[in-house]
Amino acid sequence: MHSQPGRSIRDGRRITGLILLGMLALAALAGPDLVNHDPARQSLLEAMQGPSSEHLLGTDHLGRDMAARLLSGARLSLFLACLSTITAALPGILLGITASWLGGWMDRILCAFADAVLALPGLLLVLMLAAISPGSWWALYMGISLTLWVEYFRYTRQRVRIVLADPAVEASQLLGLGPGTIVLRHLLPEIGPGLLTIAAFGAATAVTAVAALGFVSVGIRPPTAEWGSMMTELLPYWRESPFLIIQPVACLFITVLALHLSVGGGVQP
Amino acid sequence: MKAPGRVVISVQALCIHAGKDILLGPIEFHVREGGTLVIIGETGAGKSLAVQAILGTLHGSLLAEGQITVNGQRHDLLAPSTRANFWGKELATLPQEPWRALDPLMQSHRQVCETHRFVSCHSQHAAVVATNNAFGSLGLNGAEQHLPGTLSGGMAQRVAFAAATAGGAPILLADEPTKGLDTKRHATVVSLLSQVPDSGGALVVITHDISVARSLGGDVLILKDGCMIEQGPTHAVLDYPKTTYTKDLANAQPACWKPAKPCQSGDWVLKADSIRIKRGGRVLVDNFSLRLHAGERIAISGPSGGGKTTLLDTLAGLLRPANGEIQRAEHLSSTDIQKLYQDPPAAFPARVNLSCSLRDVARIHGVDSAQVACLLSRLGINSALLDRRPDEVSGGELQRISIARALTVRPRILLADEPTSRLDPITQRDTMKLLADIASDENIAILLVTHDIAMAKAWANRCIALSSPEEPLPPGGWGNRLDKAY
Amino acid sequence: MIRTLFAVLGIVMTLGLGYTMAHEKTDLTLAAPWEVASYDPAVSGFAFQRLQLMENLVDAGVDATLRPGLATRWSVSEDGLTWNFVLRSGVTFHDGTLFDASAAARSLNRAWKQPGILKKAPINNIFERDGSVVITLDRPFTSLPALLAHSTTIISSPTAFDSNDNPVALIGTGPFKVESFTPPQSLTLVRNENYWGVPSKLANITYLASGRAETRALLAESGDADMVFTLDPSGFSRLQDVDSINTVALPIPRVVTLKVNASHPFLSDARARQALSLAIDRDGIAAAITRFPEAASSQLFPPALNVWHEKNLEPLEHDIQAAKTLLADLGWTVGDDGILQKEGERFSILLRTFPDRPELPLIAAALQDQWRDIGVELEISVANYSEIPAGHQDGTLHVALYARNYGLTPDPIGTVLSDFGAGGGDWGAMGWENMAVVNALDMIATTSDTAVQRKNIQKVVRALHSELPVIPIVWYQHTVAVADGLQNVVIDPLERSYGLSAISWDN
Amino acid sequence: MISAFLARGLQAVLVALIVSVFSFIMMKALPGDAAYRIAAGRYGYDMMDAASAEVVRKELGLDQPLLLQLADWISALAKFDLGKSLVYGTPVMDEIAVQLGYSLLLAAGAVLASLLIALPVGIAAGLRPGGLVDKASFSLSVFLRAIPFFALGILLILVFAIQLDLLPVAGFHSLEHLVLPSLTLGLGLATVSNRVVRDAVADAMTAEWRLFSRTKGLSARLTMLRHVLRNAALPVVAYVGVQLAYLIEGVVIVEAVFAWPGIGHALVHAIFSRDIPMVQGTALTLGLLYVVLNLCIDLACRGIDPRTRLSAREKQGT
Repeated sequence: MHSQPGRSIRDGRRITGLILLGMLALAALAGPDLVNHDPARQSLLEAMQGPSSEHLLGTDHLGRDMAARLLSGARLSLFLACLSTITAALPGILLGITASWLGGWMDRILCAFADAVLALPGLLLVLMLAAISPGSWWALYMGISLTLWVEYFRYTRQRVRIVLADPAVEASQLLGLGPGTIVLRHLLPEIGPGLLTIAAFGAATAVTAVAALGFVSVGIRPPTAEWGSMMTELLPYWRESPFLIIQPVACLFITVLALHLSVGGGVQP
Repeated sequence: MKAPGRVVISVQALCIHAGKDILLGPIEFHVREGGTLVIIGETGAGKSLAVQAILGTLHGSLLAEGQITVNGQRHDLLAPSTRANFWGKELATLPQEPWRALDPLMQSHRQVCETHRFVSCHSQHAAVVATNNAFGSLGLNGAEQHLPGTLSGGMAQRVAFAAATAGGAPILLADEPTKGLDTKRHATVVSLLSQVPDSGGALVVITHDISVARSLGGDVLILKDGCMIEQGPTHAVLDYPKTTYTKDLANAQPACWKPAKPCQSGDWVLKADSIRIKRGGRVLVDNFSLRLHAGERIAISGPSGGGKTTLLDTLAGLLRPANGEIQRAEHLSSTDIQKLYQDPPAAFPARVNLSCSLRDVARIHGVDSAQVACLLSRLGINSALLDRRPDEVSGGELQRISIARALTVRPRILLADEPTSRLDPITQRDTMKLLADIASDENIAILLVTHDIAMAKAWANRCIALSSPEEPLPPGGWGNRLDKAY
Repeated sequence: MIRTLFAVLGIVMTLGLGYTMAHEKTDLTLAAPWEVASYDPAVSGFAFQRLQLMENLVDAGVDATLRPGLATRWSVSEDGLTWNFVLRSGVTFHDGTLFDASAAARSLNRAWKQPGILKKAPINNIFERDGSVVITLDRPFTSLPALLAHSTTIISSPTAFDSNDNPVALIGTGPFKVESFTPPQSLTLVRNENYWGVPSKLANITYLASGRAETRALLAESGDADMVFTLDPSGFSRLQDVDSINTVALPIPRVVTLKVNASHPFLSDARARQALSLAIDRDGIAAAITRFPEAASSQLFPPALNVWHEKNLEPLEHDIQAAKTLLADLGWTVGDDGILQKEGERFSILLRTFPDRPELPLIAAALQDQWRDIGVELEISVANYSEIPAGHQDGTLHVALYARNYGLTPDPIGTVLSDFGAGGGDWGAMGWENMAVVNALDMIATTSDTAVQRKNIQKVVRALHSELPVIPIVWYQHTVAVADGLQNVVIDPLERSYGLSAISWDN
Repeated sequence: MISAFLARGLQAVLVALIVSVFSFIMMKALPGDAAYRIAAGRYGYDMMDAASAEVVRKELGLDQPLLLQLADWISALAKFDLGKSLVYGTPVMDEIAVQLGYSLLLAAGAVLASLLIALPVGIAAGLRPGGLVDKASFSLSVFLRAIPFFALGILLILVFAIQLDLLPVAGFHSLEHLVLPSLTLGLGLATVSNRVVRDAVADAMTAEWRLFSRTKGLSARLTMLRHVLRNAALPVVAYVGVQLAYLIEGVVIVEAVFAWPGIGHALVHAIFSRDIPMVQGTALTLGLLYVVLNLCIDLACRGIDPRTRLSAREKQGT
């Protein structure tokens, strides 16, 4: 009740974040049409040019328009970041709630399972999925979300245990409210902000993971533009044209920042 | 001002602002060596703000004005930072809930010892000796290596007292020192606190408990809505109140309530036959029997930590008794037993507004909103309050809303776990009266758990006293679960 | 806070400072992308050979002429079936074991049983006789000595193997011996004081395998490595501007080629392959991707393979219009999506390549873009390189992009024979067989008459040039960064040796 | 104490089983011919062809039934024999013995670096939530999080090895070489852990016991040292456990950039060349390493938090 100024600052940040996210979504939807260039069209003799009126953000190492590639990458990266976040978060949250709600053996089994998954090098999983279907993006993201769900599980389980021990939940149960209502009114509002923060970081992790996989030569098929794979692709030219590799990094930075701002700033997973 | 001597702490024109609103003040008081001042007020009257202003620990968004003089040193309240220097050495504080004020990871002995060591600047050896003495004189022997989490409320209170006073400060500020303690412990705390004026220090106590004020004596200051409405020697003010509020306050004590009439026995709704309750391998309640009748009000009283809450949960069907049997009347459905909680904010989903919580319950039980509104107005709740979240309404209001929520279900039995222990006397009286009225109007049986024997006697048709687990074990185990009717 | 951080870092660093600067510099660090993971010469022999840890019976100069190595001379019987290698005497292995014919025969026999270069020769037996190594053949094979210069035929001491013939140590005869070996990243060598030839001037060599081209360029720039092999185009152009470093780019007999499945219905006609070749902008690729404009390949064999490179051959052109016409002649019409169609089938093919050589995926992407102009849709699969021989064997391959080394041995005939001989080869022709070429190659391999060889080579080169069973794209450049102050650095285009024993610091 | 060992021991067995069976099945499920992959890994692409693949197939008995191969491996595992690398022919145990040491060194360096960065930054930010340090460290964390490890590594090389000439670029022959890779990984880890520290400290700073410690007379510094740090350390140490899993991912990239001979590198190579014993061995080692490190963290938590040691009593309600 004493934090009026603090709250308005927080609201301001949230609005900034939402506006940024909206702009990113718009850019992703409109895609390369915005700049009227084909993201795959090469012009080998015009490689690595600086920004010009023709190429707003310059051209990459194969003479492709950077702006067009970034926009086309935004579509894929954002979509897939969302997808992997959702596919990681849903099972993570559901299992987390299940484990803490049922407790006992169920809890122990799920925890042991989560621990075993964490102990299993996630890279193994991702690389193998990628190897099963070489060059396809869905296998990469499946693999990534398979390794990310544990984080949601651990957080949800830990928090939900605390919330469930609350007299408030007991009261609701006594009042005859069903599990659905309890999840909706007690659990989700409590764990929501934390989960959103994890998700914001998770989205960044998904994109940089694609970059990292590209680095060990497991990646998306050319000429697909994706921020992560663009980072890998442009790395060899970092010394000659540093502004090239900075662009996808900056895009990702803005996205993550926007996510954090719109989620409300907390960072603690 | 019965105690002569110089003024050690004096507060002048203390005002606390939040933006343009005045939350507290102006108030003014002086305490001399050997003097005691008790500040009494309803919850939310800004009593704790006064302590924080004096200490200089107010939240950054609040602004304090006025002057405070400690031991002749004058401080402008606008500049709180300098006051850290007299913490511990000039001015000690006893916190509201000592088990939260102690470092959960450090043994109690070390927490006291470090004050001796670093604040009084004793050598390590001297500090240990001083701590041992303090533990001895406070009856804390054996608790030296305990962590705060394993201390009982009373022990934690004494450890915190030892830690707070080890710096040798002549002034002690105590904020709600009896909150959550049973009647028996009140006496212990009062005697602990009165050591301060007896040894020539000055004591400032903030409480809503009139009995504490009466036992401490000294002066009293009455706050209402942040304003000082009366001040003077305790007995004079409380025995001959000048304002209606003070009069109300003095009369709100359970001892002054109209005793309840015994209830005509109807059909029983809940029956317990010689049940035994264990928790963590320890027998908390043994051989307990009870028959609760429709419309009856029964109070179970006993010291804190005696298994009262566990008993209530067992009766509510949330826990299973180790032995014995609990029966509900056959016509009772699963939601016919409802519970009221000690800490009302903890009984509501914290991040959802109140109207939403109420709507959920009404929807499940097919109660239309008009009935709920009717119920709320009967309980005297402004419907505008419902747009707020649980932590944004006062404890008394929230407890009434929780009663309304429970009544929406049309229960036959209401189990109330210390529902008023965090409320000030007037609110407590009003709430308890409301409960009593509802019980008779709706023919609901109410089982009240309380540590306040006076209230139990005054309010209930029947009282059951549980004995203290700290008392030596009688040969037959915890046998004296008397089902004693008054 | 930052200061504390640096203080702590400082402490960590001083702990690690174990260096004492020698008065005269005799140590050298070199960085290359190739990891050395095994003690087995069949697997890691290339590194042991380049680092002059182990030697061959036959050595080769930078101009690919054969010269005596551990064998002082060799001769072949009249019928061309029995080769006799006379060994150098007085040579000992690093551990003091005497080098003799039985040791050499043991090494060669092991190399022969393993997959390796000796499998390309029709060998019947390898044995020791009168202090010489004798190799008998089923058919004449004139370039056998060239195979004995290959890295898989290096000689290591019999004491380097356990009783099951598993290699357990690195013991050779070269001017350097192993001090420590941390597979797969590093080898440190010291001078072999008992070397039979001219001892090395350098006393200590550190070989660091660093898979990332960016790291290697930085190693060169910082001076942490004195010689850095195989730079990426961007790093190479950057290092050209660094004063303390000399950069060398040398054409080597490695060619980036496109393997085409000539039994694929779209690609079986030579005109289709010519059209694909015509659509490739080799100059663009050479200028923008590999950054050596002169490396655009006008024919399959690069100038470094002097006999096999034919100067007056008409260079491969870049002509989109001609390509379109050729394809139109074959009955392809442009569909609605801009992709060629014939009888309801789209001209869509899959290219397999691999990322181990970073320019390959880039060239693949360029091909994808360039072929789109003539209406050919190219999917790219960047995976393990074993997919290419596997795809060759099971017939699923369409086209594959890789860099083929025709200089594995000083004489490329072995490689050419296995690539374009009867039935084609895993890394050569697929579904393409030209009996004239097969016969010519057989001739080249068996005759010792150089005029006959030359005539047949010309025949082969022209056939490959017009029928394009593989489409050459760019010739490889071997890039090296050498620290200023190193003397007598010789870069071997055959990548057989780093020439370390001749190098010294100018003090 | 014993129960902690027991629980982790059980986890270790579970992990060992899951990892070995899982990696075996996955490797077998991969498309493509293993003999080709192994031959490729062994002989390099200049020497690798269908003939060498056939040699490999015969030599390694890849035609054996799957279950037999798996049973062989598990029975060998029970005898602590990890088998031989299909590619290099050396015992997997030997390969891992060399690489594990380097990986552990790198991991330890990374954790140390991350603590050296995250602790001061996180504490400074946590002392004044919403202050300048807090905001700056937040933005920097988000930024670093958006940079892939390899780009970060190269950036650090540029600054510390090329511009300042303080440290070597790559290699592993001296402790100096450890600094940059550790710093790269450590920075990556610190992006999140500094926020965890910050939140833990901010929580501790608003706790009632912290205020009481101050009002009973202890100075801000003493309160920090004696109470705040210890309480704030709990969530931080617990978080390090979660982080270790990410560390293993980062190690692979950093090892490649800095030419560091580690186990992550070995794992990637083994996967690419279908070296099943090597994959099983390295994955097993990484899994067990994770379990062991978590055991250490359990013990550290016990050391910090006497509550878990002293009482079997139920958690006290708030």
